[in-house]
Amino acid sequence: MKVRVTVSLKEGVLDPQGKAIGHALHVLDFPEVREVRVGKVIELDLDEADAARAQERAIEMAKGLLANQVIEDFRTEIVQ
Amino acid sequence: MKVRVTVSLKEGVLDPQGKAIGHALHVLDFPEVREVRVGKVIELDLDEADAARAQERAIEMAKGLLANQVIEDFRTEIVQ
Amino acid sequence: MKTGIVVFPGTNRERDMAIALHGVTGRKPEMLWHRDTALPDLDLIVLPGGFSYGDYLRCGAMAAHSPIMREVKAFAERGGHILGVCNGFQILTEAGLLPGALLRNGGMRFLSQDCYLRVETSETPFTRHWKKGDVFRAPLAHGDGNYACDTETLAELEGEGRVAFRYASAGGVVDASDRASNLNGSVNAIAGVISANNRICGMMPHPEDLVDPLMGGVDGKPLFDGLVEALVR
Amino acid sequence: MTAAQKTVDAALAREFGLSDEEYGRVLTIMGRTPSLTELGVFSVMWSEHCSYKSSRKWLRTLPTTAPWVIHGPGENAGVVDIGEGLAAIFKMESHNHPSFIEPYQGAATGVGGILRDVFTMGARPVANLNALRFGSPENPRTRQIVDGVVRGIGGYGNCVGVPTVGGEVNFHPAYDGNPLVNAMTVGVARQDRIFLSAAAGVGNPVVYVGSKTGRDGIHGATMSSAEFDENALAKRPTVQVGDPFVEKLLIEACLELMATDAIVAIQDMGAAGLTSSSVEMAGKGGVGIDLDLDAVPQREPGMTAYEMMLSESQERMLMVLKPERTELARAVFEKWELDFAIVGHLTDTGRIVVRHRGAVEADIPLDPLADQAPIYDRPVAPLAAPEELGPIHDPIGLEQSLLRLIGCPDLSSRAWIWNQYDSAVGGQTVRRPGGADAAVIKIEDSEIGLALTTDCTPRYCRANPRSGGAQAVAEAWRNITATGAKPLAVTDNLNFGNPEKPEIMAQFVAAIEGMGEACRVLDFPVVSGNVSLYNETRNPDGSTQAILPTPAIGALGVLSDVRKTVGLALPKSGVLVLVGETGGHLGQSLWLREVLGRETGDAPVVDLEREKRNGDFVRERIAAGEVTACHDLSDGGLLVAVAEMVMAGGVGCVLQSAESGIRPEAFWFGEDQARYLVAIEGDADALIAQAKAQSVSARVIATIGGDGLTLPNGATISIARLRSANEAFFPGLMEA
Ligand SMILES: Nc1ncnc2c1ncn2[C@@H]1O[C@H](COP(=O)(O)OP(=O)(O)O)[C@@H](O)[C@H]1O
Ligand SMILES: [Mg+2]
Repeated sequence: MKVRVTVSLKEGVLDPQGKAIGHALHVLDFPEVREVRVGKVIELDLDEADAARAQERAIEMAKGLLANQVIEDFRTEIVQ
Repeated sequence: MKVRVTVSLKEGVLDPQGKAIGHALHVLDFPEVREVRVGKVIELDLDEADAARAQERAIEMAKGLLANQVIEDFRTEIVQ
Repeated sequence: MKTGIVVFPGTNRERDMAIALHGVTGRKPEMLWHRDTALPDLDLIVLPGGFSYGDYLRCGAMAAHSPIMREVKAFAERGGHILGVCNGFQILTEAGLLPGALLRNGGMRFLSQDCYLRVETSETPFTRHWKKGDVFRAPLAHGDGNYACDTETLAELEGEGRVAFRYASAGGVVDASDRASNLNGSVNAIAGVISANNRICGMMPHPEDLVDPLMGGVDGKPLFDGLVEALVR
Repeated sequence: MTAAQKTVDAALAREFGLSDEEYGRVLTIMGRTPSLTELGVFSVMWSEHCSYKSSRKWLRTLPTTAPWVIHGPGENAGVVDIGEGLAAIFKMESHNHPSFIEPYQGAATGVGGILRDVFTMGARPVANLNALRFGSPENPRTRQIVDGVVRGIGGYGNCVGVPTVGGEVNFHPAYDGNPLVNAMTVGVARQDRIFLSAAAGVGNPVVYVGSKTGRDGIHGATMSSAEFDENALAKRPTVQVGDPFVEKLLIEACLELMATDAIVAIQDMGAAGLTSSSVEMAGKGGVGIDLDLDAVPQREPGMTAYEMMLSESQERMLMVLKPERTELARAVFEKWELDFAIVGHLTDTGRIVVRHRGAVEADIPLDPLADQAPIYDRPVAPLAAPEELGPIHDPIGLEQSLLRLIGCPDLSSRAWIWNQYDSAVGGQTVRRPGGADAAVIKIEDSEIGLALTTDCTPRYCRANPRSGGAQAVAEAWRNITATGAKPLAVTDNLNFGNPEKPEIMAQFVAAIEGMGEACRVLDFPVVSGNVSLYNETRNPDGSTQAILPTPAIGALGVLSDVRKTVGLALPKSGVLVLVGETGGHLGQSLWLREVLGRETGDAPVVDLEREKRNGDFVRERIAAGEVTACHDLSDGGLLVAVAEMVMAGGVGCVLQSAESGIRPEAFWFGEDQARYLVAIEGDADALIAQAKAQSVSARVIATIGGDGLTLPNGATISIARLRSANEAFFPGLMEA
């Protein structure tokens, strides 16, 4: 089973990377860019046939390691 | 319009991050993890009401800046 | 004073730290391996700088889950003294031993240069050899040193006098919005913080790299001298 | 059609970069049509990169010995005696083409590769340097390349924890399509614990350690154009991705194992990975080698023998172990969480035999593979004479000239670059970038210091390759001398265009002659190096643009007491003495280029006897403790050097008027060689008398003090103004 964990900075936490990209896009002539937020996607290939169980485990992994809940939120989804 | 650009390493390209994370998850007692690949999500808030046009612009941004096409693939999707 | 330095895969400033500690204590620090599950008798544990686990995922995240960190936490609970520098600071925050997090530098580049630090309190074993308001020079070398925390935590740190060091100009002026002194964009120009019990200190710059005139100065030495004075049994 | 299904014939050999004549030789050696894997092995071993077929003849003319040289060229890196039973091990290598394709990974893996060349010999890497040439700052691609290359070098070096302490940077339109990234690593080992690559001991296990093998860089080793089916190419880029974290573990694990007696021979897997490492180890040891590819740790499923033999996956090493120590070695690598696999053993057949999935995929006799490798004596055209200097006039005066020069791309502050490199990690950096003419590091637990530099002035090399080659060596020698260190040896990185063109060969040959002569006179042998040819781009109109000839020199010197070293920062008081003769040579000078917009004239003359005399004098005075600061004169000449010392020290000085009989701009900005500025706080008259006694010319040029640089006409430029002129270029180019 493949599970995708998307980790993004909590709202309210300043995103230096997003800010820098936003700036660069303006310079490159994309004036329509209002805001940019950057996150991570972690694709897990799990040896687990049961989707519910796979997602549960992915949530445990996210809480345990993949996301720093002081600054980050995450969501998980089954890809396949 | 919000567009999400997901950037991931091309197949076959070494993903040092994914490798290290996979290893750490094993140590943390997630033996079911077979492979981990890490990518980026870039959420763009665009001042553009037309979805098709927004996506088109996001693709231009991805090609121009967000993705390094020598080693990365990307996909875009309208979020809202 | 008996000291131990934790070595994780990817740690790379353990030798610098060992030289600094050896210099002030006269004895070689113990090198502690990330997989160790027991600690020798120690007065101070240091988490040095480097790129534990390549700094992949988040700096310090994977190291914070190493077996030895269970022992380090128990040591902290027993009231032990811990210093985390650079990656060591990041690990302490990831392990929950210090509040906050270190984000990507504001300018999005790795920074390696001297900075100036203003000492914000002399009431800790780490800062007792300075006076409040003293300014000293320290090399910094990091890509993710941009200190961040939520507003309550910030109020708590400031209210309890737990900011140990702030980035400042050479003349001692702190201005968080000034990128020339607050190089990485840290909130309130925070460069180092202290735990509530005053026994755990984390900081981004490297005092251990400035303890010998030959290497450009001894600005970092008071930190180690102070620790020796406070911790020698 | 996939590679495995291709028929091996002369056409395929041509795609693989082998000429028909070379392919004919392969057929003779094999006595049959080679398999695809065998053809791959021949093509990489006989590539320019691995065989040095165009350059070998000329490289042999370089001096390589001295009493302090322990290992010269031929090993993974050069080894010199630095005293106290210690050796410095160093080499420089290029990653030019990969850095153009993917600047970050190209530069990063360049650093990774040169680090492995050094720690494979048993040395702990203690310093990195990098010599960079970029295209015109006006070219939009330049900015991206600078950004990626600098991030890549920092990203790798910072993570492995080796301080990046120096280097050099030039900009010129000739590098628009061919940036140069030359990386140098210096390591230190005990002389009795140096590891070589010659395999020995029939039956001994051949062990693979480090990262797994993927399909990285397979095309990179064999050919420059796309050959395989298009889809596969799109999905499998040839770019190698570096993993500095694994490299750091590999350094620690190798050094840990090297403290035991387990290793018989060891070699990193560099270009052409498993092929070149196994062929070279067995070939040097005069033994055969059997490889079992099924045992090779693989990152991707379904890899063929061809792919595994040619993969350039990073962070891998090959070792021959004593059989009874295999398990000890395995334990060390498992402790560091690295792959460890026995992939073969040594034989007495004199052949390399490669097995995969039950079939013999390659079976090649090693001696002919090495002995019959092509070597070419390529035609050499007569050298073109340098362009006439042309008329000289000074339209803007000293002050404006100085400000323009110190702000120009080639002289502006490099702080933007080195501030992204960790130069202090290790706690032994005595002079960080910008602190002295050469970086100085201390050897841990000893008083010994090493002085390290890289140098080359490509515009001189274009005007006059012979003088330019000599000048690069002389400047490196001078930079080391200016710290007080004794220059010991050099490594080189010869970057040139297409050697099949006689005019490029002419540059190459003349530059080597110049280098060789300088190395001989200065007693400064070449102990390692690298050649990078074919640095040319095709213009849309079909013509080609070659880079400027760039024989980059990396050099190392030693200080027996590192505390005696001096930097370039002016002290608070004293006088500044100019050592060496000033003739006012403006040909190919930066003043000419930046003020008159011309790159004309001949390169400055390099008088090697004079270099030696003046340099030895300066070094003796530093050793005697008479000198507080020292700076050599190079790009930009005298006034630029004075300004650099002023900026470094934050202390001004008052220049005396120049009674020299030469035009002021030539006196102040001429680029005559063999010159130094020394700051003297004590008795300058005594020093000048001493100089005279040794036939060295020396004169007081300025009085130190104040907060500005006062020109002979009385005008003062404040230090702040100098600094802002000097510091603007990089942030302006990169952060706008
Ligand atoms: N790519 C680089 N990386 C690190 N340091 C560099 C780099 N390029 C230049 N430097 C440093 O900048 C300083 C000035 O360089 P350069 O003008 O080439 O010196 P010199 O003329 O004395 O050879 C030196 O300390 C050099 O090591
Ligand atoms: Mg120079």
